[in-house]
Amino acid sequence: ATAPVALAQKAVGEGEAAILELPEHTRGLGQPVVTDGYGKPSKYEANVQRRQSPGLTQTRQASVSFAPLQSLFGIVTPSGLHFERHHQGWWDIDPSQHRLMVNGMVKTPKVFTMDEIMRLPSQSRFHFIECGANTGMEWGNVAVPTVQYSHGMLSCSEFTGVPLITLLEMAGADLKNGKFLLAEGADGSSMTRTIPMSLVRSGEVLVAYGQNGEMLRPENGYPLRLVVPGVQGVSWVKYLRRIEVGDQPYGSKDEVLHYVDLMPDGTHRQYTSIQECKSVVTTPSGGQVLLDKGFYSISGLAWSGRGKIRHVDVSVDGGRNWRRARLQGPVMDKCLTRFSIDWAWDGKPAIVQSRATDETGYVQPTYRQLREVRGSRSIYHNNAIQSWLVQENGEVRNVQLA
Amino acid sequence: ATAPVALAQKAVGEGEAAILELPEHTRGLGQPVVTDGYGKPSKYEANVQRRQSPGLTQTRQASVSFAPLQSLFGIVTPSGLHFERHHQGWWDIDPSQHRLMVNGMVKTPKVFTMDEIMRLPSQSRFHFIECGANTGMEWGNVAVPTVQYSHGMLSCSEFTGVPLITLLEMAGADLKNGKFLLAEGADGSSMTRTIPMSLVRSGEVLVAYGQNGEMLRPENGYPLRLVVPGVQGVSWVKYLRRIEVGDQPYGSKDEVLHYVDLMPDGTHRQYTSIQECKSVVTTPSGGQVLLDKGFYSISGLAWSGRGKIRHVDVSVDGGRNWRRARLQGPVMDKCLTRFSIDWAWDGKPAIVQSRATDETGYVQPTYRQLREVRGSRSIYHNNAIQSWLVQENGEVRNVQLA
Amino acid sequence: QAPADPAQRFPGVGRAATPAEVKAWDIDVRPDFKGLPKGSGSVAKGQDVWEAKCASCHGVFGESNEVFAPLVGGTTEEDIKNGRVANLRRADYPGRTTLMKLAHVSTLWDYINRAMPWNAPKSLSVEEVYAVTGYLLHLGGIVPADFTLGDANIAEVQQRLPNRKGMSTAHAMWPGAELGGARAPDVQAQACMKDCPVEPKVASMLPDFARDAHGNLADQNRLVGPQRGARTVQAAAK
Amino acid sequence: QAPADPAQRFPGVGRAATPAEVKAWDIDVRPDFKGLPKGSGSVAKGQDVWEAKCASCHGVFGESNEVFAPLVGGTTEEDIKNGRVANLRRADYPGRTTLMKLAHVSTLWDYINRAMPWNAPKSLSVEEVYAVTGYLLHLGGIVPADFTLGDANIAEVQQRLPNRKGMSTAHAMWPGAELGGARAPDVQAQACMKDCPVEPKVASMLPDFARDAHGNLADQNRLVGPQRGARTVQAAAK
Ligand code: HEC
Ligand code: HEC
Ligand SMILES: [Ca+2]
Ligand SMILES: [Ca+2]
Ligand SMILES: [Ca+2]
Ligand SMILES: [Ca+2]
Ligand SMILES: [Ca+2]
Ligand SMILES: [Ca+2]
Ligand SMILES: [Co+2]
Ligand SMILES: [Co+2]
Repeated sequence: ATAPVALAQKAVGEGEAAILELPEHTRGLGQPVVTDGYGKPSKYEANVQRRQSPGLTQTRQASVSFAPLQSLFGIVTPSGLHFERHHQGWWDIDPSQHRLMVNGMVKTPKVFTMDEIMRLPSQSRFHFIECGANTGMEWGNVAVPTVQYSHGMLSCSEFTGVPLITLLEMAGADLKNGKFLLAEGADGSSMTRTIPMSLVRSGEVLVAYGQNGEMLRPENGYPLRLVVPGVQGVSWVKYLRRIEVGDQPYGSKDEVLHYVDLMPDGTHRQYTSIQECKSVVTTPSGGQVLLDKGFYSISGLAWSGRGKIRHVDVSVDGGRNWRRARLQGPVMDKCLTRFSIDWAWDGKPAIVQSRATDETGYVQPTYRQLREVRGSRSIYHNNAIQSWLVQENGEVRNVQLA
Repeated sequence: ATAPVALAQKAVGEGEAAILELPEHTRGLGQPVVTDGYGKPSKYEANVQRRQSPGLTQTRQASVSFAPLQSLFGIVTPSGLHFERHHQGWWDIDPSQHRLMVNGMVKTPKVFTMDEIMRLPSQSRFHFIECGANTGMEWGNVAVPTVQYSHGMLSCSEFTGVPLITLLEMAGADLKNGKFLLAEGADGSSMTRTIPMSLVRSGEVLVAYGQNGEMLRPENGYPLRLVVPGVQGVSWVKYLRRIEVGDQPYGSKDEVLHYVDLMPDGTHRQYTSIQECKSVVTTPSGGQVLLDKGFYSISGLAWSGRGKIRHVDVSVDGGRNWRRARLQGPVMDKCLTRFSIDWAWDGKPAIVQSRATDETGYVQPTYRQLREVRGSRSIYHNNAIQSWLVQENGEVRNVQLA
Repeated sequence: QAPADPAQRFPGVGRAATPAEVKAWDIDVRPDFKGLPKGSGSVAKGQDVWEAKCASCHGVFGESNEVFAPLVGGTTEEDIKNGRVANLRRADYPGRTTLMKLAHVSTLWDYINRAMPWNAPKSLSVEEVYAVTGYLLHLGGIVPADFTLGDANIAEVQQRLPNRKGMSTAHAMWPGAELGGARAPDVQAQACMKDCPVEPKVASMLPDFARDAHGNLADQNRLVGPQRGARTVQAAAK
Repeated sequence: QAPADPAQRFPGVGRAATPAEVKAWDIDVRPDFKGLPKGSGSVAKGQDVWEAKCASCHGVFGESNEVFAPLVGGTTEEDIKNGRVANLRRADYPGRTTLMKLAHVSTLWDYINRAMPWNAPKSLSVEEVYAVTGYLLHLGGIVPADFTLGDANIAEVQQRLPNRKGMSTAHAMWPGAELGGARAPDVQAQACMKDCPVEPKVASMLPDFARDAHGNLADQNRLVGPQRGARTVQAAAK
């Protein structure tokens, strides 16, 4: 296998050239302002990209690209690295031509322009979005090498938009009998999902146009998408064109044929929307090589579709003993929470895991616990504890335990 | 002057073409995943750029570009739109060759590589950064048309890094007698600033490499910059190469010759570091044209270098009457806070203002109050209440009141 | 200041949708067939549509060609009687076709109508949608070759779907009580902290021959930091 | 688990800097002249340096050419005596030169040494820095033409800086007590909420001829939303 990269600083004699010989940038004049009216990352960051998993999908328009969680800090996902999931390709839609219709059990069906939606009182909130199929390849066994592919259908942004309830009220929606909503996109798939009215009534669901301070990116639904906090990404309908109020669920393809959970008895669970409490260590993680023995700050992400993270425990011995990790504040509702814990690696094999508990008391399960109830043939909602084996040579491997 | 853009929806007859004639994107197949491993904004967002103020600086390497606050949502500034301020140009530095030295009143002067700094326990926190010269052109009179130029040396990010105190402790710094720190950059200007030890001791100052989930952008100091929460941007030394512990302030050019506040008696205040409590309405704001009478959500940003925002008041009659605005949570320490308030514009001239109060009880002053103490010849630390005149034709003008 | 009535609160924002506009966009069809337009189409016509507009991607018999997941297969006469697809119980059964899972015929109609053909969605006439839906049901043995699917008989066809009873909402993963599911999550783990009763043995790991299946991981990690990406692709010999 | 002593807590992280490394980077010079290297340079030599390496940007007499702000000017013999630049009190005095503000000669030495010439920083020898600093001081009438500035006499020169007493740290904008400034902010506003005693009259506004000084604002605003950017540049006639 791979030899550990030995990059501990060498003896330096009189000193390192990087210090003694002043670099060009210390002795010269740099580049002017506004070389880029919209800037980009350093050229040395070119490895940090979203990526497809080879062979996972049959087409590239009904496909997914994964966010490079192994290289991210904090909780905000740079919009350029936000994971993608398209069913019929992405579009860059002219916002001046985009319309949102509200119909169904309403007094007056309504049409809104972007100009109008952006005039209404808005909210900005940080939320995670996770695809229901995240970690789906790993239900039966280890299938992918890195956290990018195992957990990278996960991102977190500050979303800005109008609470959907505002638009429903403007249309005079029957909020008593209208127990379900249909959200529909304007793309070819015209993605439709039944949206839980309870999250709409609580004001949580946003008709969003903003993401991390700017407009949504085209790949993420520009100019309008639904934000359904805590619920799997497919409900966050992109290119949102229509909301219908109804009294029954809608039985659309991506809630009764896909995004359904196959149970051991052969039945499928439909409308499984909530992304349950989950966490993953991103540093160190699969496919990485530790440079040296010594001190490391183990760090990762925790989230729950049911609320806030209460705490995260970390084990370095495959789950026998656990220590409580530090949580980076602010710990927000249905949002990524960054955790970290000190670790001195002694150079021996170690199995690193994290286990999150949310404010409802729900504890992230092991694979064994999860499979006891759900079997291992499902695709969606795999929230099992992730294990990373740190080998003696410093290489980290994705593993599942007995 | 400019006629109001009349874009209220017209009578639509049978219906609008944008709805009745299904657009191409509803009838076709879109683009595949990973067209861009690192994505970019919609082509319809091309107007949202950082910009120079013509004639403000003599060179483009000792210059500034302003963030387009008028087009931003929430509190996060997209890193591509982060304001720039360079004194000797920006560089894209090879992080594997970058070093940080800690010297001065320490037991052992130390050298750290990026690999090593990134191994240490880190924190991620949201903070605003504001140039001390922000709004500086407006001390005497109105000089610029839009909030981009009047307040755009302001950005806010989630920063990730190692508390500087950790590195000082590793070097065995004399924290009793070492009352001041020098921070020094690796660029041509080798920017130096005296850093308040009190903020270092509290753990607030970070040696940061992360910004909004990814590495710092080259324009913002890649691979390493100091984060000094609440203090003007020039102290957030970019391309950070050295920290020295000392017992006296360092008297560097950009703290005793520039970034000094000229008082009416002809003296200059040196080491004026804190960015005092300030706010500005960004929507609507100077240079914009309201499309119509009717409902608007007035929205803006508030911040304080002394802590959290306690509340923001908004006036639409030039300061005679004020209403308390909604604050978007989480309200964080030394961080932008988004506020908003409902407004029904009756089509008559209106003067829109915001006034922030921070948790110390400090109230953002009017120009009159500020000038009574500081005169009007200074360049730095203009935190006066901003006034926007909404004219009958819908155009918004930057104004100062008597 | 703002009126309490939300319909009045935001003067000048939004307008009434016209009936023609609602008709143009309100295309969804619910399990109770609300939204289903009147019309019909024969299996024979469906076969023509299929072969002209669908088979290139999904295969002539809906069995899929080399790239697409199969729509048809895996269901039996017995399943049609029971309303449960037996193969779904078998852990060794490879893959799941659309018809194995389909619980509401409305889902199929609605989806073909809104999204297929994939590269020309919403190009089919109502008749074509009925016809090709009927053809797929015929390939699954649910309707005979001389059948004509229409709004008048679709409810009867629903009663023959092989997996019409194979679905459940008895879970705690729907927020709110609208679906009448469970309240407590199905998986109930406890958080042991010390000397926990586990045997930390590796049971699954990528085989060595798959090390390079996702490319060179060294190129997928940052060039600085506490670690590097593993070199999983050997540098080409000079 | 981790040792309390921070020096021990992170084994393998960081190394001691060598004396040569500290020497290479520790270039700052403090107001008390800590950090100032031994050496000297004459005004005459300084003039050569200036004219060869500085004057192209700053003007032959430091008065700046058309683009750069002036370094020299605005100070008097009187100021040198008083240690306060009188022109700084005049509201009508245009601009402020470096020498008008300079309170510590170390600042000038340090900055030239680290950052000038702008396009070739850190290229000057110690002698050249002394010399050109002395030359600038000479242009300001602070030292005579036959002066040689050096580490031995720089403290005396400090006592002749025109604005050496013009600076203050008596304010509340330094976090912490190290500078002994004020605790309460200087500006103390109150938050009136109703019928406040103000006359909301516009006193300053951009003149119409400056409407286009920042380009066409219509191009600097998003194309959708509650408002547009004002068209400040007329479309060119066809
Ligand atoms: C150009 C390729 C292409 C053509 C032509 C095409 N399809 Fe599809 N079809 C797809 C793809 C890709 C998907 C999966 C889309 C997704 O991931 O949401 C799909 C999905 C489906 C599904 C849903 C299967 C499931 O279980 O989710 C049905 C049903 C279907 N197609 C029927 C049709 C019919 C009927 C036609 C012709 C009228 C047709 N398709 C034409 C590519 C095609
Ligand atoms: C290529 C142009 C250029 C050359 C050559 C140049 N300078 Fe400068 N100088 C500048 C610029 C631009 C600044 C402002 C830098 C900033 O904004 O931080 C400056 C700033 C200064 C300042 C600080 C003035 C103040 O009040 O902040 C001094 C002193 C100075 N230069 C002296 C020198 C000397 C001495 C030399 C030659 C040895 C020199 N300069 C050569 C462009 C130049
Ligand atoms: Ca309108
Ligand atoms: Ca409908
Ligand atoms: Ca292989
Ligand atoms: Ca080391
Ligand atoms: Ca020093
Ligand atoms: Ca002009
Ligand atoms: Co998904
Ligand atoms: Co600045």
